[in-house]
Amino acid sequence: MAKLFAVTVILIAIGSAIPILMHTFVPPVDISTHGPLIDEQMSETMAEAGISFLAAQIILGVFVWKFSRTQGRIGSFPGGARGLVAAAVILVGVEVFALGAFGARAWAGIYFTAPGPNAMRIQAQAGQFAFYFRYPGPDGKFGPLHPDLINEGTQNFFGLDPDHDPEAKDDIVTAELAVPVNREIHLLMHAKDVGHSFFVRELRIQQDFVPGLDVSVHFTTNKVGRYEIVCTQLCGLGHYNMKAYLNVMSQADFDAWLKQQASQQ
Amino acid sequence: MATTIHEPPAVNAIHAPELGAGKGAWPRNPSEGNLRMLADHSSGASRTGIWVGLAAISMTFAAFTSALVVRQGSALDWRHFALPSVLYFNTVILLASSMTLEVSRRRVAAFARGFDSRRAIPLGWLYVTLAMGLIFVAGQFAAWMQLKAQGLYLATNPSSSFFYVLTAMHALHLLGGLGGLVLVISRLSKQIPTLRRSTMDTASYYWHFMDVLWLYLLLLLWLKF
Amino acid sequence: MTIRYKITAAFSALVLFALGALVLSTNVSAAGEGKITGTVKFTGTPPHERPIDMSKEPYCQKLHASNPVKTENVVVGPDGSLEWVVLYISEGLSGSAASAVSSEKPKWDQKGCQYIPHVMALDANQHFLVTNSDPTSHNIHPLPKAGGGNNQWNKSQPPGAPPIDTSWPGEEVAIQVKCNIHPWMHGYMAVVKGPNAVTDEKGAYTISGVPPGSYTVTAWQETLGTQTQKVTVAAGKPATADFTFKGK
Amino acid sequence: MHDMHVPAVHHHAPPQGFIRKHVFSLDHKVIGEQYYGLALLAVLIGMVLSWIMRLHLGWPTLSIPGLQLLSKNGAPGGIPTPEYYLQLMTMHGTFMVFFVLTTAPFAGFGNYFLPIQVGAEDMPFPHFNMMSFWVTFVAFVVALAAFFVPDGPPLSGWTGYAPLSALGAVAGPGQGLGQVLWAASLAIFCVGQLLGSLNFISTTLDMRCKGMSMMRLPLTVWAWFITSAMGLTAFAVLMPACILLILDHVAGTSFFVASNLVVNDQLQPHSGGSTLLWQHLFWFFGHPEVYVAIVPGMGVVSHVLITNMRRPMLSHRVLIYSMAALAFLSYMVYGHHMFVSGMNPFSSIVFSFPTLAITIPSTIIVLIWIGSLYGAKLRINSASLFALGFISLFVSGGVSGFFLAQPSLDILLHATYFVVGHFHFTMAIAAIFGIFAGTYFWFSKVTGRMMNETLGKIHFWFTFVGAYSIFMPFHYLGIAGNVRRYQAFVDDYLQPLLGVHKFITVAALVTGAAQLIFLYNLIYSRFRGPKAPQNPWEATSLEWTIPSPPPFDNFGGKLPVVYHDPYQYGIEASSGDYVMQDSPEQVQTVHDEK
Repeated sequence: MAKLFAVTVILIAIGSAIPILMHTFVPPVDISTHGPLIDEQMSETMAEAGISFLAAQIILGVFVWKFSRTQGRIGSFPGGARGLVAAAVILVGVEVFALGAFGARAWAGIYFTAPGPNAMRIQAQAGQFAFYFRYPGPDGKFGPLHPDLINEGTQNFFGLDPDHDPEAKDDIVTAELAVPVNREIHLLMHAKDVGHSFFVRELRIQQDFVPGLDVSVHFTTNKVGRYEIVCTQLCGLGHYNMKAYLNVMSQADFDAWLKQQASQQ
Repeated sequence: MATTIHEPPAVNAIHAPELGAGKGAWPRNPSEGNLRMLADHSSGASRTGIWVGLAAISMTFAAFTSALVVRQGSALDWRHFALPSVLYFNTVILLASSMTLEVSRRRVAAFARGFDSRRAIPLGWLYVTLAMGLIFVAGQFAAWMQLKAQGLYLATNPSSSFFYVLTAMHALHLLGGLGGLVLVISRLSKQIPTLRRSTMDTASYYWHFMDVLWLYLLLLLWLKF
Repeated sequence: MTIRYKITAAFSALVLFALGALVLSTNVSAAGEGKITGTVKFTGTPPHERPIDMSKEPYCQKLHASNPVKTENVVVGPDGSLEWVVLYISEGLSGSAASAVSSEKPKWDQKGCQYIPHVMALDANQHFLVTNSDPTSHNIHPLPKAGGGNNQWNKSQPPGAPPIDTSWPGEEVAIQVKCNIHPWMHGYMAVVKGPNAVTDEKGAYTISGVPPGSYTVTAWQETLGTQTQKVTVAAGKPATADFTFKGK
Repeated sequence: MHDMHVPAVHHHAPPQGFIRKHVFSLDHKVIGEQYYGLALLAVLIGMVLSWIMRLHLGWPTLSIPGLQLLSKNGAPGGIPTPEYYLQLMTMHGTFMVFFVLTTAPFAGFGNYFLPIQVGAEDMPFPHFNMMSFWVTFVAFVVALAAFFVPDGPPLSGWTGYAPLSALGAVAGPGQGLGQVLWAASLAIFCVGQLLGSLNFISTTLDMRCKGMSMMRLPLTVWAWFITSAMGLTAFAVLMPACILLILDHVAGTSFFVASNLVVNDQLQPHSGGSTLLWQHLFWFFGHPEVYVAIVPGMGVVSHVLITNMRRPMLSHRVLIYSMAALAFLSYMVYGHHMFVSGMNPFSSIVFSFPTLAITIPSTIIVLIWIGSLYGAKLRINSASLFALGFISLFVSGGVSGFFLAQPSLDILLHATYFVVGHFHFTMAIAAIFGIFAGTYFWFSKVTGRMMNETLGKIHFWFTFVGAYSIFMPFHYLGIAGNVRRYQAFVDDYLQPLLGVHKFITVAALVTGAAQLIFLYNLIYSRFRGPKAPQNPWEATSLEWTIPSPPPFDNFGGKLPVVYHDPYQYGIEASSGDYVMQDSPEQVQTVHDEK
């Protein structure tokens, strides 16, 4: 039975590693300028975690195979507890802190930098159970929000009052997030009701919408295409179907799109 | 050796403290119920227990405090209001009750050691303590009435919400202390008193702690309101 | 034996006859001669109806790809006719005409991420069926006002689920119905007492089953509010009441 | 041999009558069994809920036979609605975390064996102990009641994030009364666990028998002791959080609900509350709670392994210190649940390092376990197989922690199935393996009968392979970007992953069904199993010095005296290769390796 256990553990360990080594399951291709650091961090962590995982499982299996016996004297691991503790502290300590430090660098690259002065500002609003986006229009200013005016039946998702607020007049509200490629976007995130999250796998961005607290992210895309925006913070019964699309376009396409959207307001 | 789960244990009536194996001792109540037999071996377990319990209560109020601090900082809607003046009267009463309880505890100890044979004195002080505890709770209730009269309800403002929550939680814990006092009184006033020293001590630690906790809360309220 | 049999038979016949008479009489008075008809018009500039972007639900988006759905707050025909106006008798009804509950079970369908119909008029306690014709889940979330006798509810209907059969106990004009999964979906259920109607795409309506008498007819439109008119229904002669809502 | 025992006087009389013996019992052993029974009931409910969820995920349009009878609204025609799925998910998490993973390994085994292993007749506060169970039971009933209120249980997940959980019925089905019941249940549960922890700590510190120094305590006692210290602090924080949440619901306060929130086009009457406050309070409890679930399992596994390896761990002390370090660090890492929550990004880095650092004590524990196998004389039985399985699963769950500890990778993996796989491996399945190991090990002590070893081993193989088949693919799904808490995968991106979900569902059904073997073994052996000897595993700790089942006052009116460290195996003594803790026999003892 001990041998069966050993073989099973080792087979499970190797079997578990195969889909990873074969790249059967991988995140979709990155379209952001900050993503490569994350991807690199991911593969380094995968390597270290994978080696630790395989080593631990295989050694466990081998020891169980070898020491499930009734004869012989009780022996002790060479190096003893002290050696193991030293190994854990030094090897694992160094490993994880190195990961932590490099990871912190990748994190800092996204979160500790301010958006550039030319970043295009777009507001994203999350509500049960859809995202809506707002472009400031030609005046470059967002009209103020009046939560009491929100009426989804009349498509006033943000609670704008264009009759009284001149800045709101040219605001363009859309259901998809179109952005020009290679342009820095400063996304202002506003939650309408409960907590939501903005996750675009290809963009390597995941950020919660916090009710009562407006947060923002900034990013630059580098590939034209249409990508899914999904909600990753449980927000209610329609959570599974809360999504929108990120449409990365060439500047010309974007301009045309924006013009068309403006005509429909 | 016993073999079934429900066989009564072999009760050995000897309970000399030195057999209690140091820390593992259980306070044995003398079967004849003579309080003087209790002498001075209060239980380690109940002492540990009360400290652990107080640590948990402290943690709960620490959580309330941090909630208060975070909530006050999360929006600009914190309305400051003058604390109801009856609170200061309540504070004095509660502090005084701690003192009367301490007097009573010493008297119980003296009684237990045989220096004094009158049970009525510690009992009297205990009743005074109990009465003051009840006055405190009534006083807190009066404080709520005072706020209500000012139009400050539980949901009026975060400051009033926290006021009610903190005082109510404290009063609730204090009621537990009152229960402890009632237990002490009933055990002491039995024809053959069955009060254990550890029970007395535990009840008074708890009571003093309620006192300290109240002072802390008052300071917090005073600083934040 | 035979006598008892005959008595029983005679008694049964009597009971049946009485019952039949009762049923018929109420039918006669309710479904009777009287009718109120008319059309509802809109003058002025109709508000801009925005096209709805359904990209969140690809099925619905594809369905309406050639002809995007627009908001239905004020649906005005080319000749100024106003659709989706609820008409009901707000005053003057009495007796069985007021308390009669239509036995018809209207359908409130969710199709192509829209409510079909957009506005529905119902008697209090009249049963209706909520169905889902889409291959996606909708949640039906009517929002009656608190204290009006109706309770808010919120239920999802996955594709293939059986229809929801329910009714509203209290009168209310009108209960907004939402789908939170598709926030653009909204409609109204007007719960009234007695006969009622909703205008069609030509702005026309017919309230039938009105017993002769004098009444106040109320027209309700979701964004334009209400208007009333007094009408008199004579036996065998439909009364007419036309309404005109003014835009800004 | 036992002539040195100290006479003891039990502080509460032996119970009379069925109610006092089996229902409102003061006996720590009965209370332990009650906790175990409650956990068994809760785990069965939780498992059925997970089956429904899994079936729906694998076959979204499948009408599950009979489900419409369970909830007409939740599953019209047998197809779970989106809200019903989330409600089941919430209750699955709540039942499993609180009423299984906290009650069985900690309150269940701990109550039964902690007083015996320290050489005490009972806990010092038996009335508190009884209250602890019954309060927990009330909490369970209150949570269960949420199924029977009109809108059903809450759908906000076991984490109950505000403001979804604080807005009331407008926020969704179950968010009204159901959510209030949920919060009330948790608050009540906290009271029960605080009373229990109080007893555990006092017993360990003050009820040890003569000769039982702290370092002579078995690793199980240490694990329970450390756990109760954690539980005491953690539950003391969850309770206020739940009270504030209930007030937001019923009293209209705004602790967690921010201003200007609009639900269903209606402006909500709350203002100024802090969304993140709930998350901070919840995770300050929530992360230690993970260790409340797993540390008792570590204790049990160490205890079982040592007995079956016939040698002590390489270092007793290092294991204890490492478990204590885990407990300590667990308070400093909770922020890793909130990397993308909108918390200050600088805090994410601050929380990231202790989270990575927690790998070190975890690694030490695993290395000590594996290293101690070297040179052992391992006995394979159901208990030791589950203990070895625990190690394997804990390693698998642990390495995925490398990813989640890093905020930059959390961007990709947060709220995906990767997280679900991670915590199911560590706190759920590993902890449950600990429960199984403990059950197979101690069953004979509790009942006086042996469990069937063959059935036990069959149970192990199904469960071990099954656990990997279910939870390893979760990680792959997560890496591929499969978001969790979705009742159906409507987006095109996730469609190709449906096959994996089907595989997981089948694995979950088979593994779940295999638990019936365990249940049968448990019940059959309870009544028909062969009579057990007093010490079938040739173990050394005090529970094996007394009859099976133990008498009412544990040591038969006496208190033991302890002469040895807890795990004197691999030596030469008159009884064989081990010496009991209470044996006065002088032996060449095994010392901790320095």
